Amino acid sequence: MKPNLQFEIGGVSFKNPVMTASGTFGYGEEFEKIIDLDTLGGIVTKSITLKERPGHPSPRTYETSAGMLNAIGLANVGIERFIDEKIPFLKKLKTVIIVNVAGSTMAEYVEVCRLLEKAGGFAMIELNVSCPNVDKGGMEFGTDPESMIKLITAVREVTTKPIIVKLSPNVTSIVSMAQAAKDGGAVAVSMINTLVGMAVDIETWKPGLTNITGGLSGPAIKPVAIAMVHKVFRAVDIPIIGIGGISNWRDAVEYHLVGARGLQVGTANFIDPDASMKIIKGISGYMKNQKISSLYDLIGKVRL
Amino acid sequence: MKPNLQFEIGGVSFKNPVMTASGTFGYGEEFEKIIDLDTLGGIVTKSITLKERPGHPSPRTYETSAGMLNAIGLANVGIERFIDEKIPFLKKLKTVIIVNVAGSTMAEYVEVCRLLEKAGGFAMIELNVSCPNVDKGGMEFGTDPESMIKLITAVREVTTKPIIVKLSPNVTSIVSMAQAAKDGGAVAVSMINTLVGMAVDIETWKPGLTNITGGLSGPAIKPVAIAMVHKVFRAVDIPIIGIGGISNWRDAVEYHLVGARGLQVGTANFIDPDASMKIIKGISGYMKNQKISSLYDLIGKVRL
Amino acid sequence: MRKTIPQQCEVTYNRRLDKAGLYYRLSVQGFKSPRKIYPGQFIHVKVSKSLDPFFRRAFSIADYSSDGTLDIIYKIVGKGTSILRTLKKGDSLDIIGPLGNNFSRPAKSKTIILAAGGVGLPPLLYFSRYLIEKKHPAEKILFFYGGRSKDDLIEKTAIKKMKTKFYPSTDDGSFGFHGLITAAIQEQLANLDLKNTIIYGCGPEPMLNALQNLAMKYSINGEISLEAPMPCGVGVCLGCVKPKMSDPSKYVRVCYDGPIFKIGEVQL
Amino acid sequence: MRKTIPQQCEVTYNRRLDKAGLYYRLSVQGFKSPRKIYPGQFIHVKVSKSLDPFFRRAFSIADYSSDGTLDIIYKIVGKGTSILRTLKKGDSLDIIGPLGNNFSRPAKSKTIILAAGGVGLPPLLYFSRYLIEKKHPAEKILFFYGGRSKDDLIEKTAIKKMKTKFYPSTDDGSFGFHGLITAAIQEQLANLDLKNTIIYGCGPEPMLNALQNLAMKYSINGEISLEAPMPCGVGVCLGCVKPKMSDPSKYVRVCYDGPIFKIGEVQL
Ligand SMILES: Cc1cc2nc3c(=O)[nH]c(=O)nc-3n(C[C@H](O)[C@H](O)[C@H](O)COP(=O)(O)OP(=O)(O)OC[C@H]3O[C@@H](n4cnc5c(N)ncnc54)[C@H](O)[C@@H]3O)c2cc1C
Ligand SMILES: Cc1cc2nc3c(=O)[nH]c(=O)nc-3n(C[C@H](O)[C@H](O)[C@H](O)COP(=O)(O)OP(=O)(O)OC[C@H]3O[C@@H](n4cnc5c(N)ncnc54)[C@H](O)[C@@H]3O)c2cc1C
Ligand SMILES: Cc1cc2nc3c(=O)[nH]c(=O)nc-3n(C[C@H](O)[C@H](O)[C@H](O)COP(=O)(O)O)c2cc1C
Ligand SMILES: Cc1cc2nc3c(=O)[nH]c(=O)nc-3n(C[C@H](O)[C@H](O)[C@H](O)COP(=O)(O)O)c2cc1C
Ligand code: FES
Ligand code: FES
Repeated sequence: MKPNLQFEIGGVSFKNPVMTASGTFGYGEEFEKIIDLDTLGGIVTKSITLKERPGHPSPRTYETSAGMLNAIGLANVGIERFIDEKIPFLKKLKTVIIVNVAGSTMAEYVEVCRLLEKAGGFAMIELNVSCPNVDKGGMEFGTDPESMIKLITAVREVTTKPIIVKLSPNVTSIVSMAQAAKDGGAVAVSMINTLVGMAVDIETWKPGLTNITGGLSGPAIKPVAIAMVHKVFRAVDIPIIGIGGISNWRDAVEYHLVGARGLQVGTANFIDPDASMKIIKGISGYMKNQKISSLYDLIGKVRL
Repeated sequence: MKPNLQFEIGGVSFKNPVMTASGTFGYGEEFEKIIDLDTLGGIVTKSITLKERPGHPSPRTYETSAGMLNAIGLANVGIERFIDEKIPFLKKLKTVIIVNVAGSTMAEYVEVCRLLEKAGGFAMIELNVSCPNVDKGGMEFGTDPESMIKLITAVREVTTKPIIVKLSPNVTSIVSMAQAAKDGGAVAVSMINTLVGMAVDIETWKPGLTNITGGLSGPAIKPVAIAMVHKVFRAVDIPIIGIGGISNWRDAVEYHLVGARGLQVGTANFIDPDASMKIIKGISGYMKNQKISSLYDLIGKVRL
Repeated sequence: MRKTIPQQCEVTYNRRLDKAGLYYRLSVQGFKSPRKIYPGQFIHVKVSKSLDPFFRRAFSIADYSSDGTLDIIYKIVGKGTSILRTLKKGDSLDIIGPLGNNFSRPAKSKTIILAAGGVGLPPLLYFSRYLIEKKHPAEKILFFYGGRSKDDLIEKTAIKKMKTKFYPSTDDGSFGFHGLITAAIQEQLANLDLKNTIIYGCGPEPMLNALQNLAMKYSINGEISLEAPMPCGVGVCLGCVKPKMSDPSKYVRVCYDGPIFKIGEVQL
Repeated sequence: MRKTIPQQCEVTYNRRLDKAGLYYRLSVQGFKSPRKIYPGQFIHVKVSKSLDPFFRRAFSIADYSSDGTLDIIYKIVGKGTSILRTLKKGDSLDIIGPLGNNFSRPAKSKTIILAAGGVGLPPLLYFSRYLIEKKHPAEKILFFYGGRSKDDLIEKTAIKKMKTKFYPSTDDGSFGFHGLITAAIQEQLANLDLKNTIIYGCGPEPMLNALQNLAMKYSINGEISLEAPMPCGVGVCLGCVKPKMSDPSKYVRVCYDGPIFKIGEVQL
């Protein structure tokens, strides 16, 4: 019997748990030349803001031990071009399209989501709450539970789509942020976004990134993400999409065992464009070997 | 001319910046058979608690990508045996001895430091504030600025030794914790302790550590530590001892450039027992090449 | 339809090119490409199965033949190339490619200036061979090749064999023209019909910057091949960007919009 | 004074030991030790200069001679050993050692039971050779060696050459005694003066547990060599601990207090 990799979040049904993470897969077009996009469980698009943004000056990536730093700076085409140029391509795909939305003010998030609602052609919204909140003096929506609840509430008023909140790991208590996401009305949390990191080039004495600090991703951060997913799964009753260093099916199984329902593959796409495909096959093969018929029989089943 | 690697923290003078980190060097004795301890800038001993502690059951370490998890559980000989059996050995060494102190209540820290004060034979105290604070329902001294200030204040009453506070990275604002350390009267902060992490064995479905979660260390966490040292150096006027993934002299220089005055080498001791020696030589060689005569001409000199 | 296939190819040789052992030429066989390959394109290579080094490394295609033979030429610089050097005949190499765009093919009537600086040689070596194969008159190809010193100029025999006009230069004067490659080029410009001349350049960024300035000054058309740190190589991470000359607040992706850009297109 | 030197040694061979290619014997030369080396000690090896895999791997010394030749025998299990297998003659291997304690040398009058389970063979192979070199009567050494199947029993010729009594066993009966090694041992106990017998064991933990129980039941003295994940190998990380039998709330460090422990000392 073929194992069943299907699952559901917020009324949306996924054929398998492997999605590609925001910012690591563009808007899908480039990867169309390399892999079969329709086999993916879902695609999360690069964060979209109200206006087109060029992002930070180069260098904006830096290689680290088993990982990388990035300070792309939310470079994106802006919501208008996204709707005109990217949605028509995306909506033809046979996979769940999740649009990742970012902003520096609550009004920006709301306006982007309002325009998305009008345009349609996607299944879910993922809120990137790791950007500095200029309304609140740079404090991130992702680090203050109250701001987060207000943000989700405001967005819910302009959209009918289920909302996923993408949690920042740079907090003392990830559980209270997940609880805030639930309280605000999110259907799921995706976690984790990147850890704040930095590197210095000892030849030039300059930071490895023009933006000075950036986000750390890749296998290096997997243990941190696993611990956070585990804690949230035990403490808050909300579906979790696991993110952070997932590079092969073993990583995927580990995430499921601590409670992740869905998964997002990020940096691994850069190292191996086939990573997502291989992970889907690998989970399926593992379940067959272990005689597990449904993904739900893995989720959160770590033996404590 | 030979570069000058000397520096000072809290009135204590170090011959070079390379110390060994708590928990990665025992009490010095084992390494005596492998390296010349007197060449080190300093030795930080394994965290000492009031009573002897066996620590958590095995497995209590786990290999990760470019790093490791540990949940040793503060295994240590207890303050009595430490004073009787370890200090006599340590005080003969020609290097700065820093005793790392841990506890679950404020009273425990105070009592350990009081007994240390009576015994003498060391130069400084480093407070490990990453342990769960049973007085405050498991909240760590390292995550709540007020608790930290109270703790340092209490310890200062029983000791004449300069106090270093070792910061936990698992907080939303490392800067406010460093500020609390300063406000409490610490002469320096050492940073960072391990990041909370976890792993699951997908064969057994059991956590890689019996304690479930543990601390992530090694090269994987270096970018996180560099970012935190950088932020604290720019925001708080307190000497910093940099810790986290330092494995070679390049890492060491990177830490100095973002503001670390001293350094602690942890996990790298396991991979290469000669790491500290090589780092000392490497920093010196780098300074010679770059015609830098004093360590102070490197510290915090990153070009922003 | 797949245009690029991640694949494992068998190394047929990995040969030192200079006395000091700084430059190597590595050849694989069995390279499969669903689309035609042209000079200027590159491949993205995982030098080790391990996580260290973490990123792939990009290498220009130094030669390719439709039987699946593909060559790269590399200089030992750091971690990636030090590992690459250890590969032997029979080992397998993890490659994504072909990636990126290519040099445009000029009309046969044009005079071609090829400007290779240091390890920027490989794509121009391939381009030059390709042009000659496509019957571009060899005497209309001026092959400038600059390096620090004589020992930095590799594959000189291969270049000479193509019978193009060869203008080597070295910063220290130990071989060919004494001075920068752009000075060597400038010296020849007087003899050329600049309207009918096209420059193709590849090399370190300061050299390309000087070359671009020179070309713009004399209104010579042309193309340059750029480098940038490339986490993905396939256009999705936005890590390899450079500002546009026309509007420096807009960026191009070196890996996907390039690596070949028109002279004057990108701010260096 | 240094007792252990981190050092680079030259590989002289790295030889497959079985048909399936699961077991290898690797030999280095030029191993320097400031103290004498005894059977039971181990070395800690960095299989790759890269950060992946991150930890060193521990291997029992399978043979050593004072000219600096040191051998290990390993089974391909995971990342570390898969990389180790790729080493060739002339490559260098990063070693820390000798580490740990050693088997105690028994009086010549004693009957010795060596109990090697699977890849627990190497230290007992060395110990057996050592005992015979020290003139322990070969007929007083009973060499039990158990594996899953015939193909898991390696170095049989080397064992036989030592002229000890050889008792191979396999779980599937394909070679020697059919059953567990402890059953094979138990069968022979009737013929022995147990007060005058010492057991030395090395193998997977379930086997050592059974062996320890057997020895305690029959009040036979002896020693076992334990394994544990070893981040440091030198006694400082406290990662490799096992609970004491006498007080399970107290721990021993396998790397520093062991790897050799008296039967009944450690809770398995
Ligand atoms: C399109 C393209 C074509 C290239 N063609 C060749 C070629 O034909 N021959 C050749 O020898 N080299 C070529 N390079 C450079 C090559 O990709 C490596 O950067 C270079 O070989 C150094 O790698 P390393 O691992 O040895 O050095 P390291 O010092 O280990 O590299 C460290 C890091 O710096 C980054 N980096 C450093 N320099 C560069 C650079 N110039 N470009 C991109 N990333 C860099 C890498 O991403 C890496 O993360 C090309 C680069 C690009 C982008
Ligand atoms: C004192 C001692 C002596 C040893 N002697 C030998 C020997 O002579 N021959 C031999 O083949 N193997 C021996 N081992 C086991 C060896 O150290 C490796 O664990 C084993 O070869 C698997 O390594 P790997 O990298 O291929 O597997 P991996 O699966 O990559 O290892 C993964 C991780 O698990 C840990 N690990 C897994 N199994 C063990 C184990 N049994 N002991 C310690 N850590 C483990 C390792 O630390 C590593 O971090 C010995 C271990 C110890 C502690
Ligand atoms: C180059 C790069 C760009 C990213 N851009 C975004 C983004 O625009 N929005 C977002 O929510 N996350 C972004 N991320 C974070 C990833 O989606 C993901 O959360 C993170 O990288 C951890 O997963 P990984 O370790 O699998 O990469 C980006 C990550 C990288 C590496
Ligand atoms: C096995 C192990 C045990 C540790 N024990 C302690 C300890 O007892 N007290 C403490 O303050 N830090 C302890 N640490 C943390 C280290 O001192 C250091 O802060 C951390 O490992 C980061 O540095 P590194 O990446 O160089 O290892 C321990 C770390 C490891 C790996
Ligand atoms: S390298 Fe990723 S977009 Fe160019
Ligand atoms: S492996 Fe570190 S104490 Fe034994």
